[in-house]
Amino acid sequence: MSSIAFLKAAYIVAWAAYLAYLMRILLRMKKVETEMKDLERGK
Amino acid sequence: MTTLTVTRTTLLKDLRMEWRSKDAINSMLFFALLVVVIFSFAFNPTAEESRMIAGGLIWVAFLFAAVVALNQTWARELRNQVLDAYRVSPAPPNALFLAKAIGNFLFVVVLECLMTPLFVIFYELRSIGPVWQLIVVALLGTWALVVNGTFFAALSIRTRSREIMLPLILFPISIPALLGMVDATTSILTGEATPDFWIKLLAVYDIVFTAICLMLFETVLNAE
Amino acid sequence: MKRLALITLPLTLVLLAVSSYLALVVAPTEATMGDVQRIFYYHVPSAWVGGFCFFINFVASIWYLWKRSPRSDALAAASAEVGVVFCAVLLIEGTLWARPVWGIWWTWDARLTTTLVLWLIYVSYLVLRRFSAGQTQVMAAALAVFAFADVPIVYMSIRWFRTQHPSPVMGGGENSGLAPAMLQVFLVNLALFTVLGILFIWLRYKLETAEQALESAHAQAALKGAA
Amino acid sequence: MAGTSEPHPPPVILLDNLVKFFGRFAALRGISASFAPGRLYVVLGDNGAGKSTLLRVVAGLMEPSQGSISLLGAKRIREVAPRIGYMGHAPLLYDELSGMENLRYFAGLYGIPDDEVSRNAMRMVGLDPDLPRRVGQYSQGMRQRLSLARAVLHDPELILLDEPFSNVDVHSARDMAAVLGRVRDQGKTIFVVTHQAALMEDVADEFVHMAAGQIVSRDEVVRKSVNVGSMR
Repeated sequence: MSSIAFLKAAYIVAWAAYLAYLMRILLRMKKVETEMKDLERGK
Repeated sequence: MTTLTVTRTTLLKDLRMEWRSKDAINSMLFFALLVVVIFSFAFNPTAEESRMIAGGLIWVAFLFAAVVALNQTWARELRNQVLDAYRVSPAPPNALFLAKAIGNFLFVVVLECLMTPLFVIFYELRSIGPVWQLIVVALLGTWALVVNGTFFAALSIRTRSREIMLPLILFPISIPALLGMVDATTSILTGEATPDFWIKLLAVYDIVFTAICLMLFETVLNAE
Repeated sequence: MKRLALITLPLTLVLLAVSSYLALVVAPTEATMGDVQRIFYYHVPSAWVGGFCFFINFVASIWYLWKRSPRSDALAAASAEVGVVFCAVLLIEGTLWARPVWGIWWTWDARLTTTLVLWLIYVSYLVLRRFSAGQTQVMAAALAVFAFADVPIVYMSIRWFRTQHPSPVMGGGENSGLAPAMLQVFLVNLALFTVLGILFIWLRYKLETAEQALESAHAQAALKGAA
Repeated sequence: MAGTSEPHPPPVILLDNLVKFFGRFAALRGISASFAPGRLYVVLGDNGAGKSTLLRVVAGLMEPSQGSISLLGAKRIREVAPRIGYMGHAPLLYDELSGMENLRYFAGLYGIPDDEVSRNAMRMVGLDPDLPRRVGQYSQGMRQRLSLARAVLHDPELILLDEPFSNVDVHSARDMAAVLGRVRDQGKTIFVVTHQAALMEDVADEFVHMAAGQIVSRDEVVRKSVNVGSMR
C-alpha cells in the first residue's frame, strides 16, 4: 500500500476528530441554552 | 493525642476486626490462588521461560488480589456509618489514612508470603540474582500499590458503582510502579541486569505519592 | 450558541485548512521517509497541545483545591477533555505513521507508550468526573494532582524500559536535521495548533460554566419555590 | 436551672442564612437562628424537612452550600470538635467489636486514655460494661443506648442526636429521655431530632418545627415546676 494513503488517513482522522468534537460541544451548548430558556419561561 | 497514637489504635482495631471476620484476607487469598492456578493453565513454561515471565505474572496476580482487599478498606467504616464518628472527632484524618494504608500493606504482604511458594512450585522458579533484592522490590512495590489504592478507595466512596471505580483510577496511575516491579523482578530472577534503577524509581514513586496522599486526604475525607 | 458557532466553526476550519495546506503543499518532501513525513506537521503540534492541556488541568485543579472557585473547576474539566481528544488523535496518527515507516502499527517506544499511559490516566480522570455522586469537583481535583505527578515518573520509567528492550525498528529521530523550510512550516503549524487548542478549551470552558449556571439556576429555583 | 444571671447568654449555635444543596435539590433553604446554651431542643418535622441535614451541617460533617455557622464561638467547627457530641441515624458502631471495645476506641480518638470514662458512659445508659457480646448481636434498644454513650463519652457541651429513639421500645426510650434531661440539667445543650415528640414532652425546653428545609416555628415549653414527676 502506498504511504500516501496513510498520510491521507492521518489528515482525515485529525479533521474528522476535531470537527466532530467541536460539533459535540456546540450541540451540548444548544441543549443547555434551551433548558435554561425553559427554566426562565417556567418561572 | 498525636497522629501516631491514633494511627496505632486504629490499626490495632482494624487488625482485631479482621482477625474476627477474616473477610478481606480470605477473599483475597482465594482470589490470588485462583489467579495463580489459571495462569499456570494458560502458560505452561519451562524453568527457563518462567524466569522471564514470572515477574509479570506474580505482580499482576498480586495487583488483582490487592484490589479485592482495597475495595474492602472502607466497607467496614461505611457500614453503620462509623466513618462519621471518626469525622466528628478531633482525631487527625491522616492518622486514619496511615492506619488503613499500613493495614492494607500488611494484608498484601501476608498474601505475598503465602502465595510466593505456590509460584515457586508451579513455575519451578529459582532466582539467579540475590533474593534480598527481591524482598526490597516487593516491599517498595507493595507500598506503591497500597498507598494510592487506599486513597483512591476513599475517593471511590463518593462515586456510583464504587467497586469498579477503584481499578479504573488506580491502574493507570500505577503503571510506572507496576513496570518497575515487573522489570526489577525479571532482572533479578534472570540475573541479566541490575535492578538498581527500578528500585530507585519505586522509592521515588513511594515518597512522591505518600506525600500527596497525606496532603490531600483530609480534603477528600471531609468533602460532603 | 449561534454566536459561538459562528465564531468557532469558521475559525476551526480556517486553522485546519491553513495548517494542512502548509504541511501538504508548502513543505518540501522529506528525503528518507517521503510524503509520510508530512504527518509530522500535524502530529507534533497535537502532542504539544495535549501536554499543554494537561498542564492547564493541573494548575486549575491546584487553584480549585486552594480557592474552591467553580470557574477553575470548569477550566480543569475543559482542559482535560480537550487534552484527551488531542491525545487520541495523536495516538491514531502515531500508528498511521509507524505502519509505513517502521512496518508495524505499534511499538512500545518511549514516546508512544508515554502518550498512551497519559491518555489512559486522563480518561480515568474523565470517568471519575462522570461517575462521581456529589463533590465531583474536589474528587477530580485530587485525582488531577496524582495524574500530573505521575507524568514525569511515567516518562522516566518508560524511557528506561525502552532502552532495556530496544524496539524493533527506529526511524532516524524526527527532529534530526530539519531543513529550514520544514522548520518554518513546523513552527507556523505549532502556533496554529496552539490557537486551535486554546479555542477548544475556551469553548469547552464556556459549555462547562453554562452547565454550572444551569445547575445553580435549578438550585435557586428549588430554593425559592414551594415555600 | 443553673444561675444564668445575664438575660442573654451568648448563643451556642448561630446560623446565618444556611443553605445546603444536593445537586438541584435544596435540603436547607435559608435557615437563620440562634440557640441558647443549657437547653434541650426537640426538632420536629416530616421526612425530608431537612432535620438530619441540619444536624450534619452543625456537626461539621457537611459543608453548607451558602451561609455561615458559628458554633461555641468558633467559625471553624473542627476547632471545637472535642466539645461536640454527635449521634447519627445509623448506630456509628463497629458490629465486630464488643461495647467496651467500641467505646475504648472512640475514647482514644478524643485522647481519653482512662478506661473508667468508657465504663461510666456505659453505666449511665444502663448497659453492663463487662458484657462480652459483640455489638452485632445487640438488640436495637441496646445499640441505641450504646450509641448514645459513644456520643456523650467525652462530656461534650453540645450534643446532637438524630432519631435516638428509632426502633427502641417505649421503656428504653423513656429511660434515654430521662438521661438526656439529667445531662441538660448539668448545663449541656442538646438537640434531639425525633418523630416521637410525646417522649420528650417532660424534658424538652423548646420544640423547633421544620418543614421543607426551613424552621417554621419555635415553641418554648413553659415548665410548670421543676420536673419532679417525670423522674421515676
